[in-house]
Amino acid sequence: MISHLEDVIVQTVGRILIPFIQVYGLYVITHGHHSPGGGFQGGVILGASFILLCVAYDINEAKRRMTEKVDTVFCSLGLIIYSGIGVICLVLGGSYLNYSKLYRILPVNPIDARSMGILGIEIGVGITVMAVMISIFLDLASRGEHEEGLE
Amino acid sequence: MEFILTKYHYWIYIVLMMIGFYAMIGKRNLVKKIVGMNIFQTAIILYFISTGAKRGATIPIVEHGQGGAMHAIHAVHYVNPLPHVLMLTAIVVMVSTFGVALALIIMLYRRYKTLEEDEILELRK
Amino acid sequence: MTTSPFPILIIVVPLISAFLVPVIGWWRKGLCYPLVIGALSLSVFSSIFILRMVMGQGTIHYYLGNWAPPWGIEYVIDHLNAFVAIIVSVISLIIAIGSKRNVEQELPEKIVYFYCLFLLHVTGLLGIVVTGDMFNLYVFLEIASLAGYALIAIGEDGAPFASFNYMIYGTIGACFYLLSVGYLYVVTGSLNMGDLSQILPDLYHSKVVLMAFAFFIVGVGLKMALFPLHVWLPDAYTYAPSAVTALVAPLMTKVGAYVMIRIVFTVFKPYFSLELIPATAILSWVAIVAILFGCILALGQTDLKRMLAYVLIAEVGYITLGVGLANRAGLTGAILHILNDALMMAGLFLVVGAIVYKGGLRNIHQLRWLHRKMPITMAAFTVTALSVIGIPPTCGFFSKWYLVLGAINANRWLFAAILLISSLLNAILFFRVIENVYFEPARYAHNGGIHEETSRDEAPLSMLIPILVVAAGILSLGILSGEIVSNIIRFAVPGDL
Amino acid sequence: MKLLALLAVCATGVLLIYGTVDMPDWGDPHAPASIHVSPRYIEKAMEETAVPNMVTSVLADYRGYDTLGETAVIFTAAMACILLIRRRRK
Amino acid sequence: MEVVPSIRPLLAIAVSALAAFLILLTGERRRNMRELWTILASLTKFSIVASMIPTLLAGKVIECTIISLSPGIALQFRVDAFGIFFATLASVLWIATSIYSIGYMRGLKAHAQTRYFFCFAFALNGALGVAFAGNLLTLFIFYEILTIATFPLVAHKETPEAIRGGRKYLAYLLTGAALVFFSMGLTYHLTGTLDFVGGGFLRGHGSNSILRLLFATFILGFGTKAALMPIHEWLPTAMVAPTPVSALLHAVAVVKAGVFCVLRVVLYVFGPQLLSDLNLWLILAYFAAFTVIVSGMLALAQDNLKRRLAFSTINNLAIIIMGAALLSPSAITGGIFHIAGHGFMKITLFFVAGAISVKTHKENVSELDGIGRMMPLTMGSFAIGAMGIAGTPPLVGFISKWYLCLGSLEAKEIVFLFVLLTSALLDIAYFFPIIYRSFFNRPKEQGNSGFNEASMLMVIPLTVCAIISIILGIAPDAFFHFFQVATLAAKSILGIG
Repeated sequence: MISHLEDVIVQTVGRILIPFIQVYGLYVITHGHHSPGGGFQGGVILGASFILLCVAYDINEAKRRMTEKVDTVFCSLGLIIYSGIGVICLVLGGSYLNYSKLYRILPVNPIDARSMGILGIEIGVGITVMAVMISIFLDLASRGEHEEGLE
Repeated sequence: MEFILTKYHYWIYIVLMMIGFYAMIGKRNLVKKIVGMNIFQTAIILYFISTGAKRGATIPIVEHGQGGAMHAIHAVHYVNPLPHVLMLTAIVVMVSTFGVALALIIMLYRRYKTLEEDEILELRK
Repeated sequence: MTTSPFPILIIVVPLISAFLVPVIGWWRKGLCYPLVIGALSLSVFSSIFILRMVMGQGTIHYYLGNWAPPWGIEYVIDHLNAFVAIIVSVISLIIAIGSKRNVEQELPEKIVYFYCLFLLHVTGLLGIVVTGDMFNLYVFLEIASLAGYALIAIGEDGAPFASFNYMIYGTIGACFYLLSVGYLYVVTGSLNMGDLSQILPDLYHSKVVLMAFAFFIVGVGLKMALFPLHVWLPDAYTYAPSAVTALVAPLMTKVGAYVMIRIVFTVFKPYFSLELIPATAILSWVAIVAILFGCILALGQTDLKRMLAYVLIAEVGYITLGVGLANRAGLTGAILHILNDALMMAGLFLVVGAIVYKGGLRNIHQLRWLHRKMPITMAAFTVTALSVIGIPPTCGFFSKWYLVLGAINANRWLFAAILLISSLLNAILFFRVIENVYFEPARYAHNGGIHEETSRDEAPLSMLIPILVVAAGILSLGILSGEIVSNIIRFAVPGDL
Repeated sequence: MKLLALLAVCATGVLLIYGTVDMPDWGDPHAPASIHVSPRYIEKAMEETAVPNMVTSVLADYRGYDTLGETAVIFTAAMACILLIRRRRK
Repeated sequence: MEVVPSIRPLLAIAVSALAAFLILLTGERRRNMRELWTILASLTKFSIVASMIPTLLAGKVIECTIISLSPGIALQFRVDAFGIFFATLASVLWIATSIYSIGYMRGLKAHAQTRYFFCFAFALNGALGVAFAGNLLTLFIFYEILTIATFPLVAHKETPEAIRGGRKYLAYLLTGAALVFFSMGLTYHLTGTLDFVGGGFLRGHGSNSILRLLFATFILGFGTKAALMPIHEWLPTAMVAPTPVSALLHAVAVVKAGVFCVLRVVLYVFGPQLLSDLNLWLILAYFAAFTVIVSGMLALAQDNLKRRLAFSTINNLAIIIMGAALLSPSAITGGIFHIAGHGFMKITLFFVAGAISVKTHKENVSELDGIGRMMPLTMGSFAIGAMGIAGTPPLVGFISKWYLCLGSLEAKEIVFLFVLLTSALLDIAYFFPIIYRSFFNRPKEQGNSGFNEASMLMVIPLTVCAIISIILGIAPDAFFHFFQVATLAAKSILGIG
């Protein structure tokens, strides 16, 4: 398959940019309460940082950072966080996804408990979206043959 | 005249939708079909967002954050957030469909080495 | 507003298990199957519990996130949902058990992701059934459809292309549905079914509502393969893996039919669908064409699976006809037929799966000796076939009985005639197969009934038991249909019919 | 074939445009969509969920279940891609 | 008329179903065991049925309601005089047939005997269900069971022509069933009930034209099974079946069930009053008379013995229907009694035909020269049966014909008197040559003359049947009180006494 191009500039810029992109992604996720943004947007940005990694270096480099197994686990993890919060609400005697019941385990009043719950699920969504974006990108970009790198 | 000025945006979306729709059922190239699919869905998204618009209203975020609860909030000052929410969902659905579609196309290309519907039908015989 | 968690458990248990499957799959492959079975049986249990609750205390409302509708999403479960939910969960459980060997044989190294998508598909269908919110329905529709596209695409040669077409048509259907939701939203500002049915009567003369209705029907028709919009179905169901066909064929179209009944009779009041516009009349004519078309094209097929696919189109026609007749008997027949047809299709495709698993060929002329090779399976097949034809006391007869009654009550004698003709066509269809299965060439006659040619090679128990369960269900539900109608369906039919 | 498609498309488009005749004007603050359900989101979101961004509060709380659904949708997409084209490692 | 709730009807029906499954489980390996089940079942069935006769004679009605099938319709068995009449006949003749068919099948070393006995038992199950059915839906269910269970028997030989015969049989009977289905739905639509009432329940519902249409569809539907003239075609073709099957088909189960259903409809659904209001009885009677004459003439032309018997069957069935159509007490009594009389005589004749073909492989009348010297017992009984059918005293045929003639006089329709006499002459005309050839002609090829009977398993049943038909001729009430029951039925229908 095509050998990844050893371009110093791209790699350096990538190496510098990726941390900022990821921090920004985290910011977008957590700051979804006060500004446009939230789990999806932030998750996509995080995913994009990995995709930049794949483009600048090559796919194996990216998979050294996050293997398929970890990636798949992250896919599920985010959703398990999300639906888990719902189940916790269920256990705490509310209806499903009724975050205000979380005040029983969090040191806040029911109103802020909702805000907390929202933050929790935004994080879950963020994780899943990031992992899914990476996974889909890898599969599509490498036609599923990961070993042979990008095209 | 008045009628046209207040309704024409709907027609733009519908024309867009129809372009996409035609690409989906009329074109013989699979990638074009998928592109048409995206145009269709995007047009629907535009339509939904437009239903939430209000003249002279701002984005649905309370100014100066937490303090916002202090003074009263009037519905007319903010655009309708519901369509935005729905469309966030719709966008994600669209992206997912797009991903699966591309995966299918890769499978088809692996198998038939072409993406023209007619040629594939030929090979299937 | 109920606080009992069962309405949500129906959905959440399979959903969370679907998320867990890939994780567990990385760790221990063998654990996936028990997890699937456990999840499905839990949701079977809770849906049965729900049905009993509904029969006890009437319609159940469940507010998700404790937000009262129309602001939040609510689950509304009346007799109709509960009934369909049980059908979906039970059938999917049966299929999951019955198709284990097929999965292991046909997709050995994809088991983990297969079961993940299997669960997601079932979850999507269940979500469609129990929700009371238009947009929520769309989301779950997409879950079910995406999973369906993927599951179908991993079949034999030609499956990816069939699945691609299915995806194009399915997406068009979903888009039309979403568009109609938007049309209703722009004039009502609400997404909740109950709320909509409150608001809409004032707007029945608005062109927007009319268009919304039209595109609902088209969209749902695409999803349930109603006659002119069925083009994607035969290929998709023929080339899909046997396990997938056995899952998708009985359920997807039935759930589509359920959505149609919901929209025509709950969201829009019968007054709109019957008096204001000739919707139901058009539907019934379309259904008649669908029935004839399906039966006649099925006659032309030699591939058993493809033949059944066309039969399925005809069966969808039956349900639509019941909806289109729009009187008590007709709709009763339609709802009863949702159950019967789900059972029959599950049975038939399970049998096909068993034949394929035993290396048998699907061409109906090569089924000879099969009654010696796998007698029990073939007996079950015969029972199911008789039910499709509509021979009493199998359950297929009783839904036809209500449909014919409905046609006569509506003074549409032609429809009754067509129904009977179609069951005769079905008879030709299936007795062709049964003859091939049971009767041997004449040269073997009169040799004392001893045949050395084929030794008995019955399908494994894990396939046999579900097949027998379905066959027994077909026989017993026929006799019990009176009870079902008088206890469940009578309340599921809207009162003002 | 193409002609048929074109006809179908034109018919659909005409019907859809016919439908828009009764729709409210653009940006009309008194359109049904703006007065029936949404005002509560705008006016109550802050004190009910303590989130100033109404979109977030509606997305994640009022209609949080939809969001779960849509996250499940992309999860489905990922699983589908893996199922369809990821090959076994030799 | 008081009603006795009892489970005996259900038992009587279930016995043979149970036996069928025991037969299936026993299988080809232990054939004696398997045949033992058949015999046991037939004896038990008969004893249960016989145990009900006294209750009936006391003027009571036995009823047994299982479960509600559909609003206002129950799966209900209601044993009245007419029903018990047919049931007794069927169960008695089943004993004879099963003993005979053991001999026959073993004599021919037939294949798939398990399937044969299974279907046989199941067909009896259907026949008794038809006899005891308390309403049209129950009747229809068992009618269809009977149809389906007989299909493998007709096609049993599995030669191409056998399969063709089976297909034709199915085509005719399923079409008929479809018509019945439609008429049933129409009846329910008109009256809201399907329970049989002596003297009919349709009166005063629906316009005359609709009732006429309904009558036509009913008669056409059940008439296919009763082989009325234009739609009799399947019956001679079904002659490819093994002889015991033809015996069962013609003497007892299938065609008699058809006649039974026609009578049920004519007398218990429409009722004499309504028929005479609509002048339908005369049409039906002429219809039947036409069949009587034409079939008699066609019988003359047949050379194949079984085909000739088939046409004579058509002839006699038409006589029965004609008797019922005349609506006069003696005619109805005679008609009903002829069901039994013809049953015994015709089964004798078929047994003889079977015995001959097993022994000498001769099927045609022209080959029968001197067969009487070879198998005197057999041909003797044949002579008795033939004479009986022709109506010569002191045989059972005479009694029924006598009452039919009386009936046609009561109804002041002399035409039918002549029809009856002509048919009697025709009977003699097509039976006498056979008797003559077999006894007085010298066999063409020498050698196998001299005493050489078929196996006792076959000879005993047929002689017994012949003897019974003599005894019934002398004492119509012997053993089974056939005559008394018939008069009872006639009275209950016409509401006399």
